[in-house]
Formats: sequence, C-alpha cells, structure tokens
Amino acid sequence: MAMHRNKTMIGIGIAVICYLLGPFVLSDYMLYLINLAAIATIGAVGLNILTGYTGLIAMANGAFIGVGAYTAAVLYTKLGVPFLLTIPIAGLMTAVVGMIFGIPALRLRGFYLAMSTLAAQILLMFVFNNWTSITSGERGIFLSPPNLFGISLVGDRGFFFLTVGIAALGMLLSHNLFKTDTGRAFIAIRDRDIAANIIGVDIFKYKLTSFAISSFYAGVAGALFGFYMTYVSPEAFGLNVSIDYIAMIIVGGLGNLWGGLLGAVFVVILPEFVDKVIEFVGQFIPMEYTFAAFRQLVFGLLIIIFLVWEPKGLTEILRRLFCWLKAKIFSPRSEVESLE
Amino acid sequence: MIKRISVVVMIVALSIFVFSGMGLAKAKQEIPIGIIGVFTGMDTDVNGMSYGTRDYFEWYNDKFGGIKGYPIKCIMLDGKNSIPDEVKNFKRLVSVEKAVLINGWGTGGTKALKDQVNKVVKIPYLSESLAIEVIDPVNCPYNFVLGPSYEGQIEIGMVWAKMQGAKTYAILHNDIEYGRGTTKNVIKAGLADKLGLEVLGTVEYPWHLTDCTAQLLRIKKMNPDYVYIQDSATNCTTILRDAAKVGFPASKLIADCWNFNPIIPETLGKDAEGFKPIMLFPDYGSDIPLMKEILEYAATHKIEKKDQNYVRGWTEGKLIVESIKRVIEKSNGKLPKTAQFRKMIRDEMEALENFDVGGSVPPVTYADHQGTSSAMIGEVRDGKFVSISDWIDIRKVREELNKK
Amino acid sequence: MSETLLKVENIHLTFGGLKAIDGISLDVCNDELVSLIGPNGAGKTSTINCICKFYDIDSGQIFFNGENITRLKPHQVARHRISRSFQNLDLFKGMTVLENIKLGAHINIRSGILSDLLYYGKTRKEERELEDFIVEKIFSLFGLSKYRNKHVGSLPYGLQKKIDIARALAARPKLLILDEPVAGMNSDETKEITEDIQKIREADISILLIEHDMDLVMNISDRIYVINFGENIADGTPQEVTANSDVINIYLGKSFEN
Amino acid sequence: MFIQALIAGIAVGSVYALIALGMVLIYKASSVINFSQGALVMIGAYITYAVVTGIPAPLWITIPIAIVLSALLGVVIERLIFRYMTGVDLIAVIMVTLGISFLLEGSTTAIWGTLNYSFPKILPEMSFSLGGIHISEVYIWSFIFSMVILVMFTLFFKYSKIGLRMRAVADNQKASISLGIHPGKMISLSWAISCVVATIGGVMLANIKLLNLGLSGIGILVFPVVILGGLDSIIGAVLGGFIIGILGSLSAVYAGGLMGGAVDQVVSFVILLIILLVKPYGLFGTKETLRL
Repeated sequence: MAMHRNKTMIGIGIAVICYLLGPFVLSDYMLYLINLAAIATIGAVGLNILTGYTGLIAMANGAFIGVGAYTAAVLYTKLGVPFLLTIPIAGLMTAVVGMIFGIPALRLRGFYLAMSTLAAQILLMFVFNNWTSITSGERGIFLSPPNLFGISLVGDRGFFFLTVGIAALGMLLSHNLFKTDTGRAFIAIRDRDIAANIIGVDIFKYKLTSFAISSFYAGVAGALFGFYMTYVSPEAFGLNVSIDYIAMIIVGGLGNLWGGLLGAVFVVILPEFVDKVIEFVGQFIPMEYTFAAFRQLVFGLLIIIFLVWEPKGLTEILRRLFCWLKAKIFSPRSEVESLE
Repeated sequence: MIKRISVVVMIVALSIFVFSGMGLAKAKQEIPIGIIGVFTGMDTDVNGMSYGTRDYFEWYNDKFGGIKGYPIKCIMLDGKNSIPDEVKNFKRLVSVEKAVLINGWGTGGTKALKDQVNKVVKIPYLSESLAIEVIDPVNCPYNFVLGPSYEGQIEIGMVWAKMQGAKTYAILHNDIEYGRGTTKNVIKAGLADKLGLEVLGTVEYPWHLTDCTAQLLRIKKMNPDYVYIQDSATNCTTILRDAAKVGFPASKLIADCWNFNPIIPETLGKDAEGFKPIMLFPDYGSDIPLMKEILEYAATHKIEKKDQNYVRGWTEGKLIVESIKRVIEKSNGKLPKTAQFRKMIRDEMEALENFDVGGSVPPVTYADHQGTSSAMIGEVRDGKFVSISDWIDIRKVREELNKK
Repeated sequence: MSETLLKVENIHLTFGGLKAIDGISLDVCNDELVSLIGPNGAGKTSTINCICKFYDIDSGQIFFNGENITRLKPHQVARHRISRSFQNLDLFKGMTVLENIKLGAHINIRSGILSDLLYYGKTRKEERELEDFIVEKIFSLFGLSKYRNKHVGSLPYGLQKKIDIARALAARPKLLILDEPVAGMNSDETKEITEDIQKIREADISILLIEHDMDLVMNISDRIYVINFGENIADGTPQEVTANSDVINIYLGKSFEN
Repeated sequence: MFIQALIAGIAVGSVYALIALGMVLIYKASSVINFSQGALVMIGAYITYAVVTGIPAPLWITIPIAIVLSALLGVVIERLIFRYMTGVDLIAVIMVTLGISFLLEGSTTAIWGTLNYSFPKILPEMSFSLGGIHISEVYIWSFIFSMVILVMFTLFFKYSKIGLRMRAVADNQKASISLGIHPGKMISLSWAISCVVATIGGVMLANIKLLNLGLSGIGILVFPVVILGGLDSIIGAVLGGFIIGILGSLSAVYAGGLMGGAVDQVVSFVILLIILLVKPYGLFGTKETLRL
C-alpha cells in the first residue's frame, strides 16, 4: 500500500516536472499540438461523462464547444470581461444551453436522443451563422491575445500552462465525480435506467445534470479554443467536430477517465503521424498529394478495427500492453495475473 | 494475439513518428518557403495555384540553380481549408521549417492568422483567398493577395453590366462568409448607386446545395438584367442547371473567378452557353510570354492542373522569387537571418512597381498589397471560354466615380 | 394488530384491452411478512410493479403510511422507503458489488453535485459513513465482503440474487418487496436466503414476498394473499389459506397435500 | 409560384426518398442505424462513373456491372465488419458506420482524387414542363425509381419467401435461427440491396450536382426523412422524403426572404425535433417497448 502510494507520488512528481519544463524544451509546433490535444481532452472528458458513463449519445459537442467559444468571445470583446472570468462563464452558459437541448431526454432514449442532439448541432450552427448582431455570422470574431497576470498569453508557451492545467483539473473533477453517488446514478442510468428509477434515481434530473456537466466542459474547451485561435467563426464547430469527439471517446475508451485523454491525443496526433509517414516514404517514392487521403482512410480503418477488435479502446490496449511487457520482463507468474 | 500484434504495430508506428519528427531538421543555405494548399475536402478543384507556385520554384531551381545560387526549398502542406489545420501548418512552417514566406490559402485561416502574421511572427503571407479584411497595408503589413477582392469582382461585374446598358442587378450567394460577407460589403460600399445601377436584391442559399430552384424562382420574380453568383464551380453548376429548369437564361448570369472552370461547360452543355465568369488570369495555353516558361517546364514534368489557377500560381511564384532576389541583392549575396529575411522580403514585395509578370496580369504594383485590381469578363461560347472584355481596373473606376 | 403500512385498494391495470389486474386489494402491516401467491400470470409481479409505479394503474388507490402514493413517480415512491428486489436480475453490470449496494442507498444521500465534483466535505463524510454502514450491516448479513470490488457481471446467479436483495436493503426501507427471491436456486441457497429473510425481519422491516416455493411461503409468512386472473381469491394465515377450497382448486392440492 | 415550389419539392423529395429507403432497409433487417448511407451513395456514383466511362461497352452491359459491384460492396461491409458487431451497444454501431464513411471517402479520394467530374448522361432524355417549370429527366427518373423501389420492397417483404425470412431475422435472430434461417445471409443480402439503392440515389444526385466527395453530405440530410417516416417503415421513408422535400422548398421560397439564412435545411431539422418530441417513432414507425 505504502509502496503503491510512493509510486503514485513519483508519478505525480514526474508529471509536474514535465508540466513546468515542457514549454521550454518543445518547439512551438509541438506545443501547438499539445495545446490542441489538451483542449480536446477537456471536451472529450466532458463528452465521456455524458456518453460514456451516462449512456446518452450526443452529436452536438462541436456546437456546444462553439457556444462556449462565442460566449467567451462576446464577453471579452463586447463587454470587456476579464479573460480568466470569461472561461467559467462560458462553461455555465454552455451548461444551460446543453440542459435545454437535453430536455428531449425526458422522453427519448438511444438513437432518438442522438437524433435530437444532431438537430441541436444543426440549429446551433444556424444560430452561429445567422445571429449576426452577436456572432457577426460567418465573418467571425477576432480576439486580441489575452493577458494573464500581466503576461500576454500570445503564442503557445503561455497557453500550454493554461490548457494542460485546466485539462488536468477537469480530469480530476471527473475522477472525483465517479467516486460519489451522482456518478453511480449516471452509470446506473446507462446500465439499466428502469431499475435505477425504481431504486429512487430521478432519471430526468440526472440526465439533465449529465448534460449540464458535459456541456460545461465543452464550454470551457470552447473558450480556450477561441482565445488560442484568436478567431472564432462557425466553420470550426461543425458536425465533423462533434463526430471527431465521439471518435475520441470511443477510441480512447467509453466510460473510462483516461479514455478522454488518450482518445483526444490520438485523434490530434494521428493526422500528424500519417503525414510524417507519408513524407518519410515520399522521400524514396514520389507521392501524389491525393495521398493526403490516407489520413482519413487510416482514421476510418482504425475506428473500425477498434470497435471490432477492442471495443474497450486504447486504455484497455495500453493496460494489456503494460501487463504483457511486465510478463515478458519479469516472471511468467505476473502474466497469469495480467490476463485474468 | 491479434490484439498484441496491433499493440506492437502501434509502438513501432509511434517510434517512427518521433524519429521522423527528428528527421525534419532544416537544411542550411536553402530558402525555405511554405505553401499551404488544399488537397482534401472542398475547393480542391482550384488547387492548381498551389501546384503552379511549387512548379515555378522547381523550374527556377533547375534553370538558375536557385535564387543567386541559393536553391528554394518548397514545403507544401495540406490545410484542408479548415482553420485549425491551416494554423497548424502555419506553426510548423514557422517554427520547424523556418520558412521565410508563406503562400497561404483559405479565408478563415488567413483571418485567424492575422495577428500571428502581422504582430507575432511577422512573416510575409501571400494568401490565395481574396478576403478584403486583410487587404490593408497599414494594419496588415505582412498580408498580400493577388488580384481584385471578391467585392471588387462583383463590382467589376456591375461595371461591365452598366457598359452593356443594364439597369438592374441582383446577387445570388451562399450562406458562408465567402458568399454572404462579400455581398454585404458590396451593398455597403454602394458602388451600384454611383454607377446608376439598381440592385433588386440578394438571395441566399445553403453552402451544401442540392437544389436551387426555390431561390431562382425568387430571382426570376425580380427579373434583373444581370445576376451575379458569388460562389465557386460546384454550387454554380447546380445553379446553372436549375436556372435552365426555371427558364432563366445563363447569359444573364455572371460569377466570380472560380467559375472560370472547364467543368462547367463540360457538365452542362447548352445550359451553360452564355454564362459569364470573371477572368483574373488567362487560361492555360493562351498566348502570353509567361506561358512559354510553363510549356518549357511541362516538356519535362507532369502538370497537375492545366487551368488558369495554375497560371495564377506560376505568377505568384514569379512575384515571390523576384522579391527574394532583390533582398539577396540588397544584402550583397548573403542570406539574412530568418526574422530579418522575412521583413526584407515583405518590404521588397511592397516595393514592387509595374513589375511585368509576362502577361498573365497587368504589370504588378504591390503598394496596395493587392498587386492588380483588374479582371476581364469571360463567356461560354459553344463549350469554350472566351474573354469578351478588356481588363477592367476596378480601383481606377472607383477613383473616377469618387472624383464626381 | 399494529397499524397498516401499505394499503392497496381495488387496483385495475389493463394492457391494450387485456385485463392484467382486475381489482386487487391487499395490505401489509408494520413488522409483518405478507406473501402474495398465485399461479403464473396471475398478476403477482404486475401488482408490485403497480406499487412501484412502473405501471400506472387505471383505477384504485395505493396508500403508504396513510399517504396516498397512487400518482407518484417511481423514484418518489422509493423515497417513501419502499424498496424491492427484481425477479430477473437488474443489477448494474458496469459497477462493482459495493457500488451497486451503495447506489441502493441513493435516497439517503444528501450531498450535491458541486461537492461531489470536488469530493470534499459533506460528500466525503457521507461516502465514508455509507461504506461503514454497508460493510457492518449488509456485507456481514449476506457475507459479501470478499466480493466487494468484483464486477457483478462476473458473479454466480445465487450471489447476484443476494446482491439484489442487499441493494434493496441499503435504502433502509420500511417495506421490502421481494420478487421470487429463491427462484432458480438449489435447496442450500434457498435455505440461506430464508435465513437472511428471517434476519431482515428482526430489523423490523415489513416484507411483501412473492414466491412459488410453497414450503418457504408457508414457513415464514404471517399472512398470505392468493390471487388468480388478477383478482383476489383468498387471504389469511397460512393455515386458513391451505384450508381454502378455491386455493386448493387452483393449485390442485399440489405442494401442501402431504 | 406555390405550384412551382411544390413541384421542385417533390423532385428533391424523391431523391431523399431513394436514399432514405436504403437506410430503412438496413435498419429493418439488422436494426443498424447507418450513418454511412451518404458515403455509400457517393461511392456508388463513383463506381458507376468508373464502370460507364471505363468499360467500352453499351449501357445495358455496364449498368448491371455497376449494380453488381455496389451489391458486392454491401456484402463485403457486412461480412468484414457487422458479422463481428452483434450485441454491441448503439454508439459502437453508429461509430462503426461513421468509420466506414471515413474509410469510403478516404479511398475515393485516394482512387479518384478530389476533382469534380461531370457525370455521363446515362438517363434516357425525357423532360417536360409542368406549371411553368421545366423538370429535367433526373427528377422524373428519381421519382419513378423511388416509386418502383417502394412497390418492390413492399411486395418483397409481404409475399416473397426471402422477404419474410428477413423480417423474421429482424424480429428475433435466435428464433429465426431455430427456424433454420441463416441471419448472416439475410443481413448481407439487405446490405447488398441497400447499397444498390444507394447507388441509384448516387447516380441521380451526381446528375443533379457534379460528381464529387460532397455527395456524401446527403447522408445527414436524410435523417429528418427517416425519423419523420419512421425508422422501419418503407412507405414512411418515401412519404417522409416528399414531405421534407416540399416543406424545404416552400420554406426556402417563403421564409427564405424573411430570415436571411438558408432556412430549408434547418427547417427539416426543426421538423425532426418536433417529431421527436411529439411522436418519436414517426408517422409509421413501430414503438419500442420497455420491460422489467
């Protein structure tokens, strides 16, 4: 036990050191990827609460992120609300919107709920495009790089601390949630909503709560995304984004805390990786640029492979990998443990 | 077992990723130039302009062994016409490849990068999008485009229509920035009134267009002399087809530069006869000095896209190389440090005056970061595009009208 | 005789024209174990589903502790401290044994979402108390301690049945409804469950039992209601019921002739 | 004006109907909700294009080839993927179909690039004017096809032996196995048919627009149709198609002027939302029942 605690302490220590040193050793490009991944992690962890743990399929995460981004942008540019304040407000705003679009959950389940959220995605996009007095439509809103304690958060270094920090916090909160009654109620709704109801869980209340929490995460992610891109326009919040997020939690692992993180990292890094491979191969074999299509191809292929071979996602694969390596390195005994 | 294999594959994959990442170290004494193109998703049908620029660099390297002996290293990336991807490419080109100039693409991306380009990194950014927000030498000193803005093109359409003695005009546009925003600007600028041309209305349709009948019925009801379509070829095809459906003649339809695209007559046949796209550049194979260079290159290489966009790309390549050449002359044959280099290229580019690119556009003066504000009106005649007007310089027209 | 706890008055339920329950009445008094028996399809499970409000009854009244609970929602009924076990197991596969039973106590949890997210103060306290309660009272009762962190899906049927009952108990109910607790169990397991039920009674919890196993019913029931085709046939002490001719007709003298 | 909008609506609606039919068929047979229908439509069009332009043979040879190929595609998808996807939760199924559409779009890009192609005229010329609006053959043909397929499916499921078996499989796989029906075969068959229908839809669409990757976008636009009609109702798919098509074009004509934006697509999703709240299982869908 003590041994175990020590291990975790060491792990945390390493993490903190990486967190503090990272920005100063990595290139802007790498930092950019990490920041995107961190922002995506926030959104994915949130979506995992709703879809992975509560079992409500939401296809509007992209639009919810958009709501957050616009809220922050409008508060910051039009009303001059301080940067740090806009982030939680954006979260709350999005939570409210999420609850409104969660109301159909009163009657709908499964695919039909997914459809209502799809409608939400489309309607919100319509609002982004057409409520020009607030969103200035397709024109988009420019944001001047924000200040944090006097330091201008321009560029990727400053944002690294912010995004990664908030992502870590988000994961911690989600981790807490599923040690408690609320979390258990969510899972119960996913596993057997009727039984949960008869045990005394107010299904509708908890479904709405789940929507609220999940969209709060989305809102925060959106606000960060907006400030990071210094430009908010509808095209960044389309259905494809929502689908990417679903892909993240599935690839990462549904109903698993680390699923959100791994999935987000995977989906952000994968295209880079495929590009690199193509460039790498391209040095020897001349390649058409249409080979960029392979990015999409590989993405689709991997998703299918995951769902057919390893529905539990990356987390499970990594766990197995870990045990396997342990078995290979240490005694064959731990192999047995690992596999059961 | 399979699972384990997949695991191993993943490890190998990741390691390759890391190493190839290291492999991307920049070679020295080259001139790294980035191109952000579109090779997947919407708008790929016009990516000839990216290939054009790339090929020009290659041609130049082969012919002259680089600029003053320094070969150009061209890094071409896929921006997918999405903001996050273009920003990502930008970061890579700036921080990893240390590019000295970037040939950017999309409207959204160009706008999102406004601060990065002008305030943070300070790197000349010649974008393909003709978005008006960045055509501003004072506030966006590092943003360049080539050719009249979409607004300018609509107005060129108006001017030409007026020349034909038209009284009324209408604008049909999609619901994204490219359509809606542009149209709004034109209406605000109010050139039509000054010309004495009445804009009967603007009609909007969805970007993912399946059927435009309803919108065209509204247009037909207005019955304008000419209609300007603010959209690119894919949607324009649908529109032309439905125009024929509701019996609205194609000869009354003018559209922006992206519709100078052989696919349209090819697809629609007689329904496209008389359709009038804006021509910013002459077609591939037309009789201009610049074309000789292209053919020279084409003799030994495959030309990805044989269209006006390729000509455009080639032209941009010329402008870029010319400015860099001047920089190297100024710094007596040495390559300046990256930051300095970027600034100097910008200055030289801005300083270009009446620079002859070989007939693809009127001589370029880049003081306004727009190079040229002229275009011709084309028309489909038995399946071929022909230009039916001279260069119309919208800037001159504006100035004259403002004098009155 | 102590005052009545649950009072079901002449309830009716129809599924698309088909009468499932046609005027059943029953009541359960404090500290009483009442059994509800009848042949398959007689409407036993439907009756308790009506009490739990999983079905909305067409007519009739249901009172609990003198309060009218006829028009409440299932989770509101649960808050009146009526909890039940399920005929075909409805455990939450995604949770461990401990978590399942913890959720059983849902109605007793007071802490809000914010403190849950922070896992701080009230939540932390409640979680600890709840865990202690479960470990001391319930695990010891059913001997589940060694399975506490196993996922329920992996456990044998008999054990799952126990967990189901344990989960119902975790709510500290006034009335516990057991739907065929020993169905599909061997004699040993049956004996265990019987003892468990006895123990539960000692904790002054009233029980409404549905069961086919006549020996069990006859042994532990205070009173028995016999229903058939959704109607009351007879009720009374085990002796009275066994003596009742209608009942004998229904069961063709099956289990209690000898 | 109204009449014209109405006709235009029916024209578009019949294309929607065609695509919705494929989706419904798969749902009926294997209760898989197919988000890749749009991609199937797209690749179907590309396959037909490749065959028709690639093989120097008359249409009566090439078209059947194209149809067979797309049927094969359906079988392959079922065999390689959905065979292994039984009894998984809904989201996994949805995501797999999304994965399939990525895969298809990716491979299409890899094979044909991202250019626009102009689709060869393979539909017999037959166009006439109605209510002052000239209807091109594409719409007439898609109307005819949707009607024919509607009738065929209805008869197929009512009377033909295979159709009945399919329904049995959809109803209850275990029971159907005990009846000696091979569910896998039935499901692959349904995928094959659905792909063929998708291909027809794709050809229609490619005739209306250009042939390009954008075609797959229709997949999402069809959801309001299937929800309105009812996920498992063939007649519903067709009627839904017409209703959505008509409402779309009417709203574009009348509301389009008032509220700047491109309303027609939004309107259909507003309808979707209303339907879900008022009558979740659509006009003709069958309700799913909860048991305890």
